[in-house]
Amino acid sequence: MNHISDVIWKFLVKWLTNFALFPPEASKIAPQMDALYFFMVLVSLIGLTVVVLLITSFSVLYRKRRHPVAVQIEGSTLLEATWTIIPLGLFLVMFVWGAIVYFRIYTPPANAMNIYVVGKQWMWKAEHPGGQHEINSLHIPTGRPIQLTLISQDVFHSFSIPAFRVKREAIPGRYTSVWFEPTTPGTYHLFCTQYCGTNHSAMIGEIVVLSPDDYKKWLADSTSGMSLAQNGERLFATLSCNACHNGRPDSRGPSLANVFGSKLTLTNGSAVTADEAFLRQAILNPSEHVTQGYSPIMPTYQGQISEDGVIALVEYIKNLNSNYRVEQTLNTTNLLPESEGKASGAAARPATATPPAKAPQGQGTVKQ
Amino acid sequence: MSTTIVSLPDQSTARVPKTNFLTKENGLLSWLLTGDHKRIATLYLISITFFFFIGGALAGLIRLELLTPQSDLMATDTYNKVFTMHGVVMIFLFLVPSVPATLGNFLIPIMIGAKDLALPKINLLSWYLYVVGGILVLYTMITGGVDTGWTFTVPLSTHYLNTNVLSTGLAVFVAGFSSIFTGLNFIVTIHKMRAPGMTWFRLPLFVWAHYAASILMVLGTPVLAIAIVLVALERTTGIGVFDPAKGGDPILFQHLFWFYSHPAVYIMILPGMGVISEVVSTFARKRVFGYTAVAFSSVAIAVFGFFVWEHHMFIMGVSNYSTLVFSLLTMLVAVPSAIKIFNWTFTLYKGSITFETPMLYAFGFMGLFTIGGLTGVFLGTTGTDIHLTETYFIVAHFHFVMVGGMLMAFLAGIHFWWPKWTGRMYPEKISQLAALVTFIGFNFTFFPQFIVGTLGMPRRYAAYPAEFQILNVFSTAGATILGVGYLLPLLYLAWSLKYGEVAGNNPWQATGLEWQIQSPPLTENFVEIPVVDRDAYDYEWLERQKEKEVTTSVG
Amino acid sequence: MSDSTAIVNGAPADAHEHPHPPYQRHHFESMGQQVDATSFAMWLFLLTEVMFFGGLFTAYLIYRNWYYPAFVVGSHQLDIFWGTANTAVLITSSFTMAMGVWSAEMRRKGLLVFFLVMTFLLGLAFLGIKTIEYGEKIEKHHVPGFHYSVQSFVDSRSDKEVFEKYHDKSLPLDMARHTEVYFSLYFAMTGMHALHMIIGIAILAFMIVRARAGAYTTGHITFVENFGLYWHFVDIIWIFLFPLLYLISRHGY
Amino acid sequence: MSAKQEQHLSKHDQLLHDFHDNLDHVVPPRIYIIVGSVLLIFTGITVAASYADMGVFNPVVALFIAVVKATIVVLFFMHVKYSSKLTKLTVAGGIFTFLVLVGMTLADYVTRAWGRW
Repeated sequence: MNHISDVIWKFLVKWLTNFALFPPEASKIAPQMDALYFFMVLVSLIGLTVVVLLITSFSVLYRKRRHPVAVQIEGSTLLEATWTIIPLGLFLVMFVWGAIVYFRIYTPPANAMNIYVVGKQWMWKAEHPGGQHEINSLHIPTGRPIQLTLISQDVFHSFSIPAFRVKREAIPGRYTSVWFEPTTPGTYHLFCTQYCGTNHSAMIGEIVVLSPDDYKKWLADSTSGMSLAQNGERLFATLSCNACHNGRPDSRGPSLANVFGSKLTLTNGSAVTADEAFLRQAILNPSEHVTQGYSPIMPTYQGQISEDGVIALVEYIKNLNSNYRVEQTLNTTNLLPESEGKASGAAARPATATPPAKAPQGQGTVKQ
Repeated sequence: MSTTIVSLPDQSTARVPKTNFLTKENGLLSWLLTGDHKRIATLYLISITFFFFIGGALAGLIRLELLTPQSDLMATDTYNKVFTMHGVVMIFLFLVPSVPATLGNFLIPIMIGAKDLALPKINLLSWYLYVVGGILVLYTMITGGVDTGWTFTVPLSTHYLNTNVLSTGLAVFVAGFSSIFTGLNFIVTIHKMRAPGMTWFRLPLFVWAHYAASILMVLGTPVLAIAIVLVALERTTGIGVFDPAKGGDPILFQHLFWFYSHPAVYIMILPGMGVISEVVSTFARKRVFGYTAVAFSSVAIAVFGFFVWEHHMFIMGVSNYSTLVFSLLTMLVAVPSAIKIFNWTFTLYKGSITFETPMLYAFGFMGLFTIGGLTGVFLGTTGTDIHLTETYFIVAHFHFVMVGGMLMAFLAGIHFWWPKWTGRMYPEKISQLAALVTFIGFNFTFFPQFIVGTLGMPRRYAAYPAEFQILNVFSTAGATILGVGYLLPLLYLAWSLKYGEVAGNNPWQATGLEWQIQSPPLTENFVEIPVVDRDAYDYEWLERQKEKEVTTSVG
Repeated sequence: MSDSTAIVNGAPADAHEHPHPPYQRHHFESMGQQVDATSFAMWLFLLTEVMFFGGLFTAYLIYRNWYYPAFVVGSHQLDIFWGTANTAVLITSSFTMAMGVWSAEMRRKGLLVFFLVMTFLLGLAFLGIKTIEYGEKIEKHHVPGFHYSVQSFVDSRSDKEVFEKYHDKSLPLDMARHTEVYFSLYFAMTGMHALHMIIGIAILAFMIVRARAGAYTTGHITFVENFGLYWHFVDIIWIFLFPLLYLISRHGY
Repeated sequence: MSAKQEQHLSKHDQLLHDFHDNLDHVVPPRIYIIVGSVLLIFTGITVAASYADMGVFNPVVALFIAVVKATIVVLFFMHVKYSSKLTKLTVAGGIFTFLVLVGMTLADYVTRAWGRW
């Protein structure tokens, strides 16, 4: 009891000294969200006041002692129309305004710097394009749009940064994305807000917003030697993707140079934009994503590449703008038969569904 | 001029009538095999109260744990189990059946002038199903609990937990059918059992509200049932309907789940609204302002209720464009609630208002439900939903609607019809105090959660960053007050069973059919089926009746 | 007050003044009201059943559009002959049930029993055929979750008789795996339907006994009618399951 | 005693009589036979149709026939044709809610491909 009250005292002081009704606004979108938020708060307060005032004044004016006999009133179409239409109008304003904010938050700009985030019970793993890995923390620079591409390895998680007013669920088996542009350097909370099992409340971290220079420093200090794309390139060779995707005229697979962001037509006739989500699907469920003019011969890599592996590949393909190096690596890998063997082995895997538990192994093979 | 409308018979001579539904037969079997809707309602009242206090105790544990930032009172997995059981118990065993199965069961047949519900056996069956569901939940608790959260989110519930998901699922399934049968019974009764002259627009708004809620029960619950069945199959046999590893879509489960669980919110609140209509009208001595509007707004809520479920999933990677549709419809469903609030408010206008306990609870409802409803708009608006959902803001929101709204309405109704149910009055002063305590405690408990939620504190956290502590301390402090506020009625209502004043037929001078018969009512309610020749809430008619009585007694 | 209670104490006498048929529940004003109420209740129950299966149909619709090739080859695993036979059986049983209701209305006890027994047998026949079909699936390891094997989809030739019928191309592994979703839905839907059949058959057995005791030929046939509604509803579900699972995906992709 | 019983019985029969009046009118077996055979014929048609490759129209035709069959069953076997408005309304309500479930869920799935994530 005692230490609790002590705690209360400490925090009462602290809380009153920096009393906050809403978190700091540390992103471009935050003020826009707050504008809407305060508009709604205002409307709500007015509405509440109206109701409370009416109730109290009526109960004073028409209490039995003062007003012994009630006057029966059937109703009033005019009044009822008023309090049907006015709220409706206000709600519609909120709807439109809200939709605008919503679409801003969930449609990343093309020039956004992309960071991959993998959620798993119970940690967040961020992968920077430069190959920097972070656990339960995310270092980002101010002043440029940053897109998060989220994926979960197991259950639903939710990546929430209150100070940025953004939140997005990380779903198993599919990329989702959200973006923001940090404005003020500082350290902010990162929460997993979707209940994800025993240590849900431990799946927290910090968002460190740095000035561009500090960010450069941080990148330099925490580089792991290999960039994400380089990892991807190595993986691309190890899995012999380049056996088919090498841009040669006789190649069995389409050239992947500059494929990212381009509009593709698939064999089933549908047109898609090759974004991260599409590339991921094309690697794991190829037969549903065959580009027109090619036959569905690509084996699935479901259960052989970890999410991190897929991310590396996707990042590699994103940055692939000529087939020159592909050719190079191809020539070198041709000298290594065992990788070919691995590839064919991958093609003719036993036809039993692989449990996702296998994934880490695949990662192991990839890493070494 | 007195400040109360309570008119009790002369206590020195008055007795609670010897023959009534409580005394008709004796012995346990006469209760366990009864077909009488009033007895079944009584059984429900007892069992529901039991589970309410279990759920309440769990809530107490949650608040205690959250007193400090660390998870020091209990381990995180224990905490997860506690809030899951709290959710399951409160939603499926208290909120959904609370008003319909007790007050609705007791009153609907009387209000429409019928001897009983259309299907007494089904009614009894639904109580037994409820009990089975309850026992399964207790079994789950005893054998180690379950920690899926009441939403059973896949793939967490199917592949990543080894707790009693199955028994809980079964419990929800069974309890679900209990509520299906209740709803079915109400719809049939309201359609087929109305007394001669009881046209649709002479029905009390209580009945309208229950009619709307019943539609939701009948059409919504089975979808939850099938979702639960699929989860169970996926757990046991490993079929792949929701399993992302096999190409299933976990979001499909969310769709099916919320297709029920959003309308479920209206299943919970609509009957409460019905209670408020009765109470406000009675203590303002006035016909409800805009009867038709209120009646239709209930039905509108029920219908729109089926079109909005996806607003629980705005950030879950559903298509951005579909969120537009659902958000818009959510705005539309907010309107009927606004209509109700204003109509109740204007029912007070030029009334002759007194402030007995039910009225106090009703005021509490109107205030708190307004807040709950408006904050609901925050979450229905896609933009703000991104920031506020899955935080304590949403927790505060639905507790304002469910506890501040529904529970207040439930207590209002219990106090209002207590004299009819038991034949005795509850003690007025202390109950008014209890109402006040509840109101204060409630706001202390849940208002800080709006702030802490806006600050970003996620829900379902056993441990949280230290800067949120002070608000949580407020919240916990308030919860203790709230607890007192809920214990008081339990005590004095029990006391009043023996020592309360004899109520007589119509202590509130109310107009409903239920107030024109003896209290407690006879087993088949009416000596002969009444012929209804007046609208609901016709206070002039009541005055004329009284004059008649006077003249006859003089003559 | 006191004398009013007195009257009610004499409730049985009260009942004796205007007699009810023995099967009229006391809280109903007239037999008509009771019949209306109970059949309306039955209809509402069927509504819940519609929504119960509704969830499954929704899932089917979505996944068929996602994994069309898998659904095609999956449905090729079903034997259209047995499917058609079962549909015929079920429709006939629906017919006999309707006739049963009619003979109850006509108070023809012998006929009623006869038609009920017919319905009963046809119901059993349906389940029998379903067991045969399920057996096939078990042999071929097409039961999701139980050593599910995609062999006959990644290598369509390995599955002789189906291949001779349809000459399916072999599916790539990733799509082949999605056949498990198809079979998950196949078993979930037909299983739920079969469960309803089993319940129905149990009730039928009970009804046959009662009918031979002449229970439903006294003019009070609500129970038979309502059971009829249930049975026809189960028939309707199958009327939709049959094309969805067996027919609409027969041709290649 | 016996007289009383007689009177009682007659009252009983009369009750049954007016109860038969408000019983929905009895459908003659003839109709059942027709309906039953029509259903079987339709089953034949739909199976036959499934062998013809009509591309996207296979599902359309099959489901159309299924709807027709279901309607027939509902109207005749389940007596809806002869029942009260309320029953008809109930059936309609069921179909409506089912369509809401399917339609509104599809609202998500159909539009997921639109734009990018």
